[in-house]
Amino acid sequence: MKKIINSPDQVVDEMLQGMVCAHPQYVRRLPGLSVLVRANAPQPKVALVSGGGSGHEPSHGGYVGRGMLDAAVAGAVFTSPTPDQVYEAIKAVNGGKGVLLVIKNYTGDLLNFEMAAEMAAADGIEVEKVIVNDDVAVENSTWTTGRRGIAGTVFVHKIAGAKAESGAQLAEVKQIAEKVIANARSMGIALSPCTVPAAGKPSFTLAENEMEIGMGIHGEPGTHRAPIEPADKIVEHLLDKVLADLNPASGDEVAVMVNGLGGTPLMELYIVSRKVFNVLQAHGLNIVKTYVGNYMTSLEMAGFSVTLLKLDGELKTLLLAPADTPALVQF
Amino acid sequence: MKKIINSPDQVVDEMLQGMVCAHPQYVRRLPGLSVLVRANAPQPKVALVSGGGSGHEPSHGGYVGRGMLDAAVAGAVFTSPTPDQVYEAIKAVNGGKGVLLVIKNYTGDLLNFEMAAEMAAADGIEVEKVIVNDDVAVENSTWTTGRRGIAGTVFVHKIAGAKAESGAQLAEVKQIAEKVIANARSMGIALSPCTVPAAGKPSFTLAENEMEIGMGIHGEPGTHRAPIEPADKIVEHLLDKVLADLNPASGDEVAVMVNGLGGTPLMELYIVSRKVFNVLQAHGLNIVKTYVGNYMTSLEMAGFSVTLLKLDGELKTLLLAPADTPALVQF
Amino acid sequence: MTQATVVAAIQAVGEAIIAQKQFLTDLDAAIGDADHGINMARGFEQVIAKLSAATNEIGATLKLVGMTLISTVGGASGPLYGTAFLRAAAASQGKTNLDRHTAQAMFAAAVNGIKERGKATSGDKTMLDALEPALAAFADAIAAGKSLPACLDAACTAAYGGVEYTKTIPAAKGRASYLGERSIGHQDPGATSSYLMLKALADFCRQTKLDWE
Amino acid sequence: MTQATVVAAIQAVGEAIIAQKQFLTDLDAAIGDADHGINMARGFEQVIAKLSAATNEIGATLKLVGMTLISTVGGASGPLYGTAFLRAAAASQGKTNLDRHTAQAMFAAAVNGIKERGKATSGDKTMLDALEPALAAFADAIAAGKSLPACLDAACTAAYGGVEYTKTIPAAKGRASYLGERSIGHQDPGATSSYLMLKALADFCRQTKLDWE
Ligand SMILES: Nc1ncnc2c1ncn2[C@@H]1O[C@H](COP(=O)(O)OP(=O)(O)O)[C@@H](O)[C@H]1O
Ligand SMILES: Nc1ncnc2c1ncn2[C@@H]1O[C@H](COP(=O)(O)OP(=O)(O)O)[C@@H](O)[C@H]1O
Ligand SMILES: [Mg+2]
Ligand SMILES: [Mg+2]
Ligand SMILES: [Mg+2]
Ligand SMILES: [Mg+2]
Repeated sequence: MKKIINSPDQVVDEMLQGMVCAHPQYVRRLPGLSVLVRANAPQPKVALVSGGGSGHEPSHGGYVGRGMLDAAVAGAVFTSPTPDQVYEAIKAVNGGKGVLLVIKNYTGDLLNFEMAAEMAAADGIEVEKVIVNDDVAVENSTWTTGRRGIAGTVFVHKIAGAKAESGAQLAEVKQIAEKVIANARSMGIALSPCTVPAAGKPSFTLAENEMEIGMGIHGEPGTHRAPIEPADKIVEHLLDKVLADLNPASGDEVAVMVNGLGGTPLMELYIVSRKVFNVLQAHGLNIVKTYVGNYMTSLEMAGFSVTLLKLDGELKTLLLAPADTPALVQF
Repeated sequence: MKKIINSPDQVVDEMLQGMVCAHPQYVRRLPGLSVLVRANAPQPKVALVSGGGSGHEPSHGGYVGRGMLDAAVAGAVFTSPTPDQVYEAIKAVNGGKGVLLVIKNYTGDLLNFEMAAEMAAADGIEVEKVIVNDDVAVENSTWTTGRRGIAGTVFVHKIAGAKAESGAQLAEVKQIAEKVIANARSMGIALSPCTVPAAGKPSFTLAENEMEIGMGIHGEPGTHRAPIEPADKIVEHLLDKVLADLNPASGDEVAVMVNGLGGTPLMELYIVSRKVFNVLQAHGLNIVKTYVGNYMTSLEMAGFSVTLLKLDGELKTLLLAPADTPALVQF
Repeated sequence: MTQATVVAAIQAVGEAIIAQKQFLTDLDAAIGDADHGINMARGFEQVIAKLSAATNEIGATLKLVGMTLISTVGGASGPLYGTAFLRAAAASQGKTNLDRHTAQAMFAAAVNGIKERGKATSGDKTMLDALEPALAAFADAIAAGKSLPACLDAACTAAYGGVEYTKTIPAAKGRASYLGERSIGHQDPGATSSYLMLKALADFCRQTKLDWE
Repeated sequence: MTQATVVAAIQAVGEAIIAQKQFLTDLDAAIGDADHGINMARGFEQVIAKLSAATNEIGATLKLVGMTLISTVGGASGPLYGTAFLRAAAASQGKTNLDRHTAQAMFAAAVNGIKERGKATSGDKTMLDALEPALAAFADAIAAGKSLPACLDAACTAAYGGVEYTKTIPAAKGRASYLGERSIGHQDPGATSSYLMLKALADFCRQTKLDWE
């Protein structure tokens, strides 16, 4: 395991320290906890709390700031944070207008955030939750746990964050978050695994010519393996699934995220972006904004995901609204 | 070689296409050339032209936009662009107030940019150049080519870009760029090599417990190899060299860049940032701003560099001035 | 079983889990995210550290275990095992010594807590596939008047069978469910940790020659 | 040497470089950035593609080669070799047939162009360590009245010696200079490509039985 760390046990704590050292204008840490809150929280607005296992940086602490999150709760690497941590985050950022929890659809995240919500509700804090499930690699089904939440979560942070910043009520912020979730679909592939520091070895192996299709963001295996194909073919395959599920109409406006998993050069992400653009254009879609970079990563995994978000007027305005956070700034 | 590409010959062209597809509001491409210019170039201001081999993304096209570059010229991977390309870039962005070339100190970049400057000068265009040489790993010496230019280049783009945006004259923009260069020092290490697509295999190998100290950003070997150490020890070693060379006084204001080489998780960069902060604070330095992320990469190389920039009032104001480009946005 | 015995038993269970950290993590690597052993070991390390602070009420001790697991394990298993211990604590409220009926009620409450929190049922390839048969076997053995070690052995054998059974089915709950049919052939990490905990408890009772009073 | 011969000779030189693409890249990997062969092959592929458009003036043909190398090779070697061909072109201005004096003047102008552009001298571990001794040996052989193949053989032998010499010294110019003493033991990629070009030219002259006229 080659990592620039001090000790596997300390990675989350030292990372959070580093984020505060680097971005004191944006975030502060709740003492003794793995929680980053806006430097000047609580705000007199609906508060957004997100989080999950660590290893997805800049998710989630990187999105704490104006126009996005009020708090991010960091679990151990790839492990949901515990309810007590989420509970403290909720209490710290509640500005009296209630708190929306943005949860990715994993059993662990759900159980821990739900327990925290119960604890906060017992204190009389208004808490609502939305569950992000954008990953079309994993089919929805009544008898399984449904689709996973991956990079589409960043769009939820951005748009619900802008709505909350505008002074909207909790129910309105929840509603717009659910609209984002209903209109966001993603899928990804991986070329190489990643190593959880405490595990010390890669969580799976891939042959020199193999890729894993439908890769999750926790090193959990995808839907199947296939020989590596040219970038354009991979994009076609991913967009086939994404478009079939989202089913946008010609003329629709969309936003795109080409997300690197941590170890993929930006050069490759732009090569992917080119093909994504061409395919979407051929479908008659109108691309309003494209994000290219590492937004929801899996440590040093090589690979990428593509997220498509179908926009309406309201979603578009909120997507394009200003944001000022460590990892996403826009005028 | 595991890469998400279509063909090694097409990587630069397709990447540039992808950048234009993703960021039409920021950049357009000079037809038939590997040059990205500001979407609405030329501007009625001193123009900044930078560039170099590809593979350092988001350098350099990612910094084209308001408050930074007017054009970025992309060579083949790790190979300086040719004079004809640089020449066309100069012509396209010259708004009548002259053009400043930002060149990293490599023989290839120097020779090609200088030939282009001669061609443009022959057309009557006022062209000046600055040569960035921030890498303290490589000692300066009269009989060698001097220090290399690495991540400190981004500070030159940012600050000289802000100066140009303010309406300054060519001589003033050049002067401030030289002030940045005089006050910026960097050094990096690598844990793993990268593979130039056309070469198809890593340009060097490192054992499972080895790191390369003073690594260049082109896969060129560093000064020496050593067993991997804890992050804190590595940072101490790098900052020893950087601080010895820059020699800031207690109470000085500085800016910091913790730069990932492409394959390093952001988690590790923040662990590094924490120690950088602690060491600088122990030196009595006043950290005005810290950038953490992939700013000047080497394809998928794992590793990082630390850049320190000593500020005065003018440099600080220009560093903190707004910028709006694909890879660096700040209010 | 007295309070002191409960503390010692939990310590033995915790040590068994910590000893199998790598094994449980490797199982999770195959069909999950390679952290089950790390999560559980982190939790039980804290549990063991806190056991000395346990009061002399069994219910309070078990609540401490549950709260500690909830606040240190994370993931899916943390709230589930944590809830199990909290429910067992509630079922033993006020007891300073455990009889066979209390023991059965505690086990049942624990399994029920896991079902309520996680909304899974038998056959979903989770810890329940070890725990539900184990509970049934335990109840049967008690009804048959068996000794404590014999009851726990019956539970272990059933749990082991449940672990083996998880190899034959696709996961319908938890992270492994994303794999669909590809999860077949792998045993469930959570079912395995459940079995290991029961096994550690049985070994502890046998070694310390415990029996129903 | 007539224009047609010059075109054929350049083609032969280009093919030799393209054939050694991997070898030159590997040499550059050891002490540089692993692209010298890729750069040179890219340039000479374009040169060969454009040769058919060459006019019947030798100088114009060499200028086309120089301009093409400058606009396609990049890196350090592109401007240097490009300048060399441009200077050779200037030195052959107006010629339709090359005599030994013109040939020597062209070679000298090319080497001088590289020195002016790159500001390196002998012993810096660059292409000049192959080219300067080659030029001296070529001039000596001409002065001694040797045949064209013999003159080129002398140049090649000297260039080969220069390549071997680069193994013994640290680099003071170009990317390899960053390695300091660590560059000792490795031969310089640019010196090697210079030798390979001279060798290809010598082989071409021998095979086509060319000599001074
Ligand atoms: N809904 C559920 N009900 C019961 N047990 C579950 C459920 N979901 C997951 N599990 C159990 O949790 C185990 C995984 O735990 P762990 O790896 O610690 O958490 P995570 O999956 O969040 O990484 C699975 O092997 C399974 O036995
Ligand atoms: N200043 C110089 N003068 C002469 N030759 C040089 C100089 N700098 C570099 N070279 C030559 O260029 C070669 C490297 O070329 P290449 O790899 O194509 O360019 P780059 O170093 O820019 O990647 C070196 O091996 C050396 O022979
Ligand atoms: Mg987990
Ligand atoms: Mg090069
Ligand atoms: Mg797990
Ligand atoms: Mg080179």
